[in-house]
Amino acid sequence: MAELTYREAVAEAIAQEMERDENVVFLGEDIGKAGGVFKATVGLFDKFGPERVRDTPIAEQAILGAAMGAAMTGLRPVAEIMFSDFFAVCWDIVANQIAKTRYMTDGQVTMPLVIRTANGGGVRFGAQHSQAVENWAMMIPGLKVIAPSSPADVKGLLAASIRDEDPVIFFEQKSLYAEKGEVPDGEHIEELGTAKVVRPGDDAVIYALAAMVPRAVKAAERLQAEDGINVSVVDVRSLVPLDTQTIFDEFRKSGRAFTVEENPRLCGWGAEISSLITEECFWDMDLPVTRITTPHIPLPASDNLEDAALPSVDRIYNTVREGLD
Amino acid sequence: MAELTYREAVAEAIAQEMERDENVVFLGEDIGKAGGVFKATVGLFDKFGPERVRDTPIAEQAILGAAMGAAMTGLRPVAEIMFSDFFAVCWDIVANQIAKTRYMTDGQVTMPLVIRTANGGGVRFGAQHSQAVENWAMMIPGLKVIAPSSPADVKGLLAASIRDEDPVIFFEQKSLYAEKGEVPDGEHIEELGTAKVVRPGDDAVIYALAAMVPRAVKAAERLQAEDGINVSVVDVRSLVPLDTQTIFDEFRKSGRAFTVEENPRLCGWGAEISSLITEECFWDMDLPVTRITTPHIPLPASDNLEDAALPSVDRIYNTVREGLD
Amino acid sequence: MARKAAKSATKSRGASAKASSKAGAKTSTRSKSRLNDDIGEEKRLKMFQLQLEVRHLEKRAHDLFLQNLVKGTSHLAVGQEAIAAGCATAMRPNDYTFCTYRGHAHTMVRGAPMTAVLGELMGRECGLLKGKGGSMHLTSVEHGAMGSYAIIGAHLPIAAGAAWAAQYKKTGQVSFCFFGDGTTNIGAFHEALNMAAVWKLPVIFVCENNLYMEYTPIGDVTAVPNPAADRAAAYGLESILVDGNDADAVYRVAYAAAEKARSGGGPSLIEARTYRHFGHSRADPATYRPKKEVEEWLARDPIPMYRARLLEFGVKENVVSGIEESVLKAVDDATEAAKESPPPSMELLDTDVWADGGASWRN
Amino acid sequence: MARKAAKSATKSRGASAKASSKAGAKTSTRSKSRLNDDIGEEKRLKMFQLQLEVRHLEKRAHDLFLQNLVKGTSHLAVGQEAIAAGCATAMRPNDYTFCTYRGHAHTMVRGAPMTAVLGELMGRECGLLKGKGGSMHLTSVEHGAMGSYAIIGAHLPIAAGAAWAAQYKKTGQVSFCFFGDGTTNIGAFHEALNMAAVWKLPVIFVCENNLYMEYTPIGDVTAVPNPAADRAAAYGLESILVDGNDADAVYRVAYAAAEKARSGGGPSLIEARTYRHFGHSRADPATYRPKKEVEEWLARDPIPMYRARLLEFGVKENVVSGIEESVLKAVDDATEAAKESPPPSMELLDTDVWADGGASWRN
Ligand SMILES: Cc1ncc(C[n+]2csc(CCOP(=O)(O)OP(=O)(O)O)c2C)c(N)n1
Ligand SMILES: Cc1ncc(C[n+]2csc(CCOP(=O)(O)OP(=O)(O)O)c2C)c(N)n1
Ligand SMILES: [Mg+2]
Ligand SMILES: [Mg+2]
Repeated sequence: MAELTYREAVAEAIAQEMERDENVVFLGEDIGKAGGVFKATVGLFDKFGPERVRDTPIAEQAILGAAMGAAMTGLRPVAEIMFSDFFAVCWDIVANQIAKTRYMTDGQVTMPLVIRTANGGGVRFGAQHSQAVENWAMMIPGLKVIAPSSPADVKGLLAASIRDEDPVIFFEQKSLYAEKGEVPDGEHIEELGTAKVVRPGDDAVIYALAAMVPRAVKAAERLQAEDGINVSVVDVRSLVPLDTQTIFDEFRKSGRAFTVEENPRLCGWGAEISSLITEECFWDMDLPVTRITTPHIPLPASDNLEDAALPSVDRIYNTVREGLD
Repeated sequence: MAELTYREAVAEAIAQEMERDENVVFLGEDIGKAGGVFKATVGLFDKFGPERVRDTPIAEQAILGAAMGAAMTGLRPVAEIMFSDFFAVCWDIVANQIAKTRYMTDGQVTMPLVIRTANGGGVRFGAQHSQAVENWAMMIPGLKVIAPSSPADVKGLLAASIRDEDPVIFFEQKSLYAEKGEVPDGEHIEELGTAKVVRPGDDAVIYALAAMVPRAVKAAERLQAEDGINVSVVDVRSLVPLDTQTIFDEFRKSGRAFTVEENPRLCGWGAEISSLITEECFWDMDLPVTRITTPHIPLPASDNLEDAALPSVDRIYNTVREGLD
Repeated sequence: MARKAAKSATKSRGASAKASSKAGAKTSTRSKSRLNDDIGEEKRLKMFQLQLEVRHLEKRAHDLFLQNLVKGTSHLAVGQEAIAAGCATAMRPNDYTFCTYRGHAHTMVRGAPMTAVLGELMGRECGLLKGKGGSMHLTSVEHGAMGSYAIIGAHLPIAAGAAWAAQYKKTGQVSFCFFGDGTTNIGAFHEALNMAAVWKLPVIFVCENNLYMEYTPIGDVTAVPNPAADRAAAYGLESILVDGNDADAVYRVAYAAAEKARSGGGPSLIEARTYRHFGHSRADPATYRPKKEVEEWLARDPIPMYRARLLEFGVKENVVSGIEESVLKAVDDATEAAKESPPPSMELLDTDVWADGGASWRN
Repeated sequence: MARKAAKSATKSRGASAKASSKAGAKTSTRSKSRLNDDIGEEKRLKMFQLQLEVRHLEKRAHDLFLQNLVKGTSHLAVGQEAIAAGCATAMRPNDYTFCTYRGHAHTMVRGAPMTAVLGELMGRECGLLKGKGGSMHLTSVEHGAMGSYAIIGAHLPIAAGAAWAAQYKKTGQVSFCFFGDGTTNIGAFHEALNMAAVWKLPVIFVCENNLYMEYTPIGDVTAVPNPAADRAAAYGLESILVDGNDADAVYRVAYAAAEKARSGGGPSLIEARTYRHFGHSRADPATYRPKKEVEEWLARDPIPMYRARLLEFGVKENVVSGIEESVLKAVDDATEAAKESPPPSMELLDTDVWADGGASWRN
């Protein structure tokens, strides 16, 4: 075990897979010589050279188009979209081409590629550089969707995504890049499609993703310490495939659930999980599932407004405490 | 009252508003001289001329950018995106620019524009020309989202959208363009943000949108005729603003609800309504809300496969009957 | 015969130019020298046959549409056959083709069986995509036909990506990408051209300028007269304009571009002027086009022109008409076979979203 | 003084060039004739002042960032001031400016008060956007500054749209759109240029070529040496390359382009070569740039060069230094005022999603 930052785990996972398989190539804006604007890919250019680590023009459609074309013809590209907000300039390649081609061609085409992107707010970048857009990807049939919350999961899930035969949208959390954690040495692979119970508990369950996981854990600790309430926290990690087994199992322990989402209110993954629980665990429900989300607004930039918009430890704590009252 | 087709109602609404206000302008691909690929804008070019009805290059970002810039500086543009699937090539202008600019500028900018688009499946066009993507728009704070199911609503809601000071994404249903219905003569305006109970009933309620409305009504009629079950059908019409009052009022009559969505399974508006009902009407719930959707797959092209994928009258009928058993 | 080199010498295309090769040997010396120039008789007969195959299959598709046996939409390339035939003949079997919804021609000329093409248009189980894709998405990976893309511009960067893989793996493959004049005005065109040029990718962008986007003349919406050729310089590329109704001319520029690409010289952008005889898609009577323009272009129909050239170069009438007959028969056979095929099995609905063959988004 | 013509003769910018105008009148005849050429003394003093305002405000922003008073990110235009100053001076008060995240300069030169600019960077209630937008989105509609856009390329079609409205309403307004060299490779650039050219819109696209996208040299990712100028022909436009470190030169091309646009001559694409003195954004030390290149460009700093020209043309030293002092004081005053402003009121969170002032998505 080594202690790595979340950003270091990104580079380590890519390096691990590039060493293993020379068909893995990596492309994006300023990802090579400069090591990425979030310094998440430092060292890869020096290690693997400009043929495998390619700096691109500012042309997201070309980046993802190139990744797709290469994936269809034998490579396993990893592409970076610098901020997840920029998916909006290349959404066609993601949602209409990459996601649909295997199905439309009756399986003639396989699409083993990964799109890494920096997602989420909390860094005062304003409404066009702070969005949490996991639900954009989750809505589109044909995409796998992963969002890790710890350095170990970054390494294990990113490596697994690169080995997967299907297209994976890999959301890295901007506000977590500097966070540290223990990461297994050597080859480390996690399984896509698995949620993780990061804190056990039987009074209620909180489902959280990415930056919301440490917040949910802190809120749960406070509920334990101040109110003697024992709340489980599930790191959803994989939105597609979705680990409904773990989600339902954990729910049935208490019949009370909360979701904590960074994305704006409407049509988030929280709504999906809430609906699924209602549909499939209705008779075990003790309380309605409560969604804690960013309000349905563009994200403001100033410290106090942004902090008020994103679900905070306080808000999670208060909502759960009041909900269980 | 005149009998008009759904497509004729589109042209009539635009003409009505262009006559009233010379700041209303209209742009898109082949919308002018050719009257639109769905013939929904026939006559406008002849009536209002090339200055106000502008044929554009195939350049969706330029089309919506032009609409936005013009809306910011005093015009009230109506833009057409030929198929809603093509939002993917201009999603940045929709989701990051048009939707967010008013909020980001603290209200300095107003954005009175309408984007009309042909949405949905059932016409054997395959996975890239058949998507129902209302949920793409509903997810984005700052967009109003309308999807009418009848010629009268097309006229009334499109006119209201053009008069609205905010950006409206107006989903026209491809498979309904040829449908006929009574449309009020003269000026006809409906109110955005209002759902409509199109069929009363107190054994259960079905929430439906666009092409799913007539299907839900047919299923309800069959439930009445064959099983004596009296099901209400609510045409949601306006996803943003959402008429939660009507939605909840209608729900509380029976405590049993079904949603019928054309979009793929995950994170649709059905999940949002299901979650809202659970959150706010939990103690009135007699049964879990059941979502009837297209499976989470790209839409196939052949008749039998596409028909099997989209929610059909049979599927609605069977699901509701079994659900109420 | 080059045809043979293609992975699948397709059975459903009965026509063979073998016999004709011998017949060609008997022509006069002068004609022979013209026939056996840089292109040669074998390739010429192949191009004639390919053009005919496209023409007759497309017309058949139109008939089937009128009989309500082809559903949804379809975009015919009748009138534009010389481009598909010329380029395919310049390709090696393992080169890649990326094309659009107007892609029946490009998919067929790589060797996709006629029955499978018609079957897909008709939504039958024998279809290339078993009915899951439809007419706008014909794909036959085994023949190098890497897909038909229905969103304008998307496949240009994708074709560049396939070229990138070929460059990286040093396979010598070239990626051909076909699109229309209207496509030159969308963003993806620009991004793909620039990146391909900077990375010196072995990709050949072929703009089929048929003078119209859907119903709007390309000149009404484009800042330059030649939508592709006048923009080549913006990517440091040579301006190439070719008569898209002359398969020989197309073959020559495509062959040269492919040679250049294979030798590391980077991409090319070719503009081929042509005309579609039908409307944009199934429902379009194309009344927006001036009568005189239509007449002039019909008079330049690539197939009679090419037929005349073959005869002029000394190919015997019976060889030419032999090809014509066999193509017609092949189209008839394919039509019957496709008609007999059942609709796709309902199990296909839930297959192949994922590489494991399934469609489940949950455990 | 042209400055005055702008809607808001901003109080927070104490500097005035009025006195200097008189001082200018005492210069020698030869200098005077150079000073009072097509540009003239008044405009030159204005351009000098604008450049200084940008320079000092940007440096102040940098200091405040180091003190952790500016949060998030910021993109300074230090070194590129001549472009903002030259273009703004060529504009009429009701012309439109559309710019990028690197837009403090372009917003200020239109007249946005310094306090409001700094306040926005600091996330204060006095900010131009009351802290809701942040440094990348400075907007001051009352001054014609129609927004700063943080997604590469997006504002090019939007600027074209504003020009369309001006054309439709026959107002004579011109829309100026500023962006970087890296932006010329994205799709929206291509779409906007083509549509603007076809519609002959009164929009002026100004590419500030500072030789780098973020950290990557523009030449590494672009197929032509001059990313904008070499592409003008692809839109039927004249190729215009100007020294972006010379406000006079920029003024002249911008003025000519605006005249052309106002008279129905359509859009222009101007490439102005320049250099940023700081890194791409707050966190970037810009170590990827060759030392020699940096030195050469620092030696061509637009502000000392312009100062020298003013003196050479006969403007008195005390006039020049008077402007310098008053600008510094104005920046100091604005800094203090912004620091004293409270953070935005929490009520702002839920306002102005919609035109009714609210944020509700339901009834
Ligand atoms: C992004 C996008 N916009 C619009 C369309 C609708 N559309 C389909 S074909 C077409 C015209 C294309 O013209 P061109 O590129 O010249 O090709 P052609 O059809 O003439 O072969 C249009 C506008 C589309 N499919 N995708
Ligand atoms: C669509 C998109 N892709 C990438 C980025 C990230 N990004 C911000 S600034 C920048 C470099 C822009 O370079 P240039 O256009 O030369 O402008 P400059 O910063 O030099 O003024 C990049 C890549 C973005 N904001 N939007
Ligand atoms: Mg065309
Ligand atoms: Mg730059």
